[in-house]
Amino acid sequence: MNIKMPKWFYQLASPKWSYDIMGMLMPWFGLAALLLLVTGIVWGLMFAPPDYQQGNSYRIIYIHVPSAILAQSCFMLMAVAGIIGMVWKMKVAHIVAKSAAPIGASMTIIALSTGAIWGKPTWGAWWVWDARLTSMLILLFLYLGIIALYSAFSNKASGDQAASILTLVGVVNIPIIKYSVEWWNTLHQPASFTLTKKPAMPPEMWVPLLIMVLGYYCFFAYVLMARTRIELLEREHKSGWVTALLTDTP
Amino acid sequence: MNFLNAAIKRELLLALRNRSEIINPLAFFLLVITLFPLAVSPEAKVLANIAPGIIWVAALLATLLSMDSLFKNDYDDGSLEQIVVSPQSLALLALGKVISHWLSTGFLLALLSPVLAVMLFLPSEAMPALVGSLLIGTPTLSLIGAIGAALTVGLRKGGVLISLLVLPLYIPVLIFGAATVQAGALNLPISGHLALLGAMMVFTLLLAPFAIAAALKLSIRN
Amino acid sequence: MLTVTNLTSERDDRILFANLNFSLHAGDLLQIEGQNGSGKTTLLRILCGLSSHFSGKIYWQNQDVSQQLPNFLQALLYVGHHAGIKAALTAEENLRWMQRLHPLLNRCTITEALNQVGLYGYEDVPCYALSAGQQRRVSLARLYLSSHPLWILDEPFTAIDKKGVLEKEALIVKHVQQGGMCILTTHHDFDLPKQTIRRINLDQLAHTITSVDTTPSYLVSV
Amino acid sequence: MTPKRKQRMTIALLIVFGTALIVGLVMYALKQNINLFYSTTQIVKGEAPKDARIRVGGMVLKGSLQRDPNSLHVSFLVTDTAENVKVEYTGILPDLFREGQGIIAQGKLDTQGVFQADEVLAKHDENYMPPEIAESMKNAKPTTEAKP
Repeated sequence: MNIKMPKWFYQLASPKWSYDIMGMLMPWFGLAALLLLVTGIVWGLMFAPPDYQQGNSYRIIYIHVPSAILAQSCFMLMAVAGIIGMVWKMKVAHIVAKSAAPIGASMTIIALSTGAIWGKPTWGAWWVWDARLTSMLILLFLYLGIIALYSAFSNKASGDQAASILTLVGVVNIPIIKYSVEWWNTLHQPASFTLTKKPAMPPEMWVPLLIMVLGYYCFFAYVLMARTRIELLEREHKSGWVTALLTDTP
Repeated sequence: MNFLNAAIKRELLLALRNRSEIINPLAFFLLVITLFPLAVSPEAKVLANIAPGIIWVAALLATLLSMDSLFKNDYDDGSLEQIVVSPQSLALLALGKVISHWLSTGFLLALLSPVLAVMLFLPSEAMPALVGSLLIGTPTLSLIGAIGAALTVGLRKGGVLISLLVLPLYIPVLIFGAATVQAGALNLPISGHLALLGAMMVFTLLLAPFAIAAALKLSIRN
Repeated sequence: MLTVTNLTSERDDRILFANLNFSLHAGDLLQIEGQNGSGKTTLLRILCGLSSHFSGKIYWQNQDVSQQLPNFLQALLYVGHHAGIKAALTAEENLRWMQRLHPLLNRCTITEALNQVGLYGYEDVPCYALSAGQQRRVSLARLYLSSHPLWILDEPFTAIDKKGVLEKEALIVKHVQQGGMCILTTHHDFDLPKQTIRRINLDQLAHTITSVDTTPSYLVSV
Repeated sequence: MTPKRKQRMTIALLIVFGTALIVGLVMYALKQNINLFYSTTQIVKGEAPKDARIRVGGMVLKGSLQRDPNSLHVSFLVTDTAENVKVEYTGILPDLFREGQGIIAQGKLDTQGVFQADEVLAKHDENYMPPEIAESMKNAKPTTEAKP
């Protein structure tokens, strides 16, 4: 497959270039994440009004929903990175996918545990075998499988490819998993945010939520870039630019 | 297609020469089912209730158990290398291997399942659903399992890893497979369930051979 | 016909060989020499497309191999360490499968080939009942069957008695004289005109190379 | 390169045919009610199987909740605004359970057409609002529906 891509795309393939670009972007994302997360959490936990039914317990939404969104976005990102890595033989894409996996797994764990804490007062159970919960649990298993596969290969390039294949298979399966468990049992409420519909909450509730989601994305980007840069250094430790980098900085 | 045919024949011949590969999953299936009346309760009502789930879980585990060796021997003795350096399609060969694997595990499990259903007091109305769901569902299990087996064939400790990679992907098949049997036991129509299992089978049949071939190439070139 | 440029292989942070250049024409024999672990097998596997641990280009008939893999594989016969012989199958069944994989294994019948390697009367014996040397002969019977232009043989003479070695050497010489190409790892001297034999010593290569960037491309002398 | 093109054609045809088959099978399956979820109207009409563990969903009818003072036994009516079904349950109800709230009950229909639930789950929707607004909305629209 040979599809012509714009120039920046090929520059991304160069480890040094992407290392530098990420180094430039990282502080901005870190700052944005800090501002957004602090604003969102203070607003959401202290100033947003309580819910008419759930009272204050609904406030866990400000942690729960963004991490659930991130958990899924992260998997999509890994699948896209996997395709790019396989089709254009781009090492950096594989490294991004590998660095993203543990972050996605952590987000899934956060979503599951905050969901359990939220579920107890509202549904009356820590855990129910409901569609959303079950498919998130399966997502966690997929993440764990991918991470295990990365570490099972002593040769990193092979591990990258193997994990990409598994990610792609997993991404094909996610709609099926969702569909199957949805037909099987349903309790969880529908999505709070959709692109097409107006949010079913007043602004003083959803604006902090939106801020939190954006903050999570910035935080995710920040951590992802940090992890990617470390992995880049590790894999390229013999190449000229890393040596130069290490000798230049005292 | 000729090549596919030849590949299936060769694998079946190999399985016949090495019968433990056929017998082990069946014996495992039988043994696991036997454990439940002993551990849960020998009461007919209780067993009939959980029978669809147990039989399906046992069939799934028996398939998974046999997955580890699917490509291992070929990898170790150089047969896989010979296929990769031949002009024949690796995807087609992988498909042939999976089909013969299914014939020697899933297919036989489905044939054996009525006996186990009787042991677990599953109502006789559920028999067609049980056999039908296993016949349509287990090929999907073999296909997905083969992806995991191909990814881990070159690794020293691949066996445990396969379960971790493959089990999450097995869940939809398990849900619909067991639901088919439950519906059958309640005398409800099962055609909808079987259609879904069929859709999943066709879907994996279309995609899995390519994933298996890519994974095998990767494992060999590692 | 077969041209290799700037071939570099690195395994576990160790450079096996770097900037290897050679080309092989019809009627050429290439001997790869070196100590254990010097990368002989890796080099052969790279040439066959069985390893991805390399950089550089391989051309077959002036075209990049990766662009026309089926064409290249059509012309290639590879006999590796692991013979790809199934112990549960007989010599004849094994060779029949090889013929399925490689359409160019058509020079003579399987019976003739087995006669040539001295396995007359062993056609129907399962390979696990044969000795290591006999199993190796089954695998080398392919050389008699083959009309592939390019042979790549990894230590073809291990576990074979003196008489067998002489016969195989004669066979390789005949193959090369008839315009075939052969790449193999062995120290044997072949009865061929000097200009058609090329040697690559990977030990010498490894000693002359200190770093990938500074070494000029190493050209193998005739 | 005819054999190669032929092979590609076969693969393409197989994919098209397979996709059509998948779509057909899924469409067929969707027409069947396979998740055993029934609305109260369907239950009243007798479409739900007896003796099977099914699920019923709907709103708890206002003023229909009866608690047994000596046990955890409760009974209430579930409605989809057209038909009502009586549900009986013994156990602790979730906090969100209240009249006018959407619930899902799992259990079996008995011979009198009463739903014997072994599990009652409060389904809370994606709507969140401050109590004042909920109050004002309730005053404005006195229905069984708590959903705005």
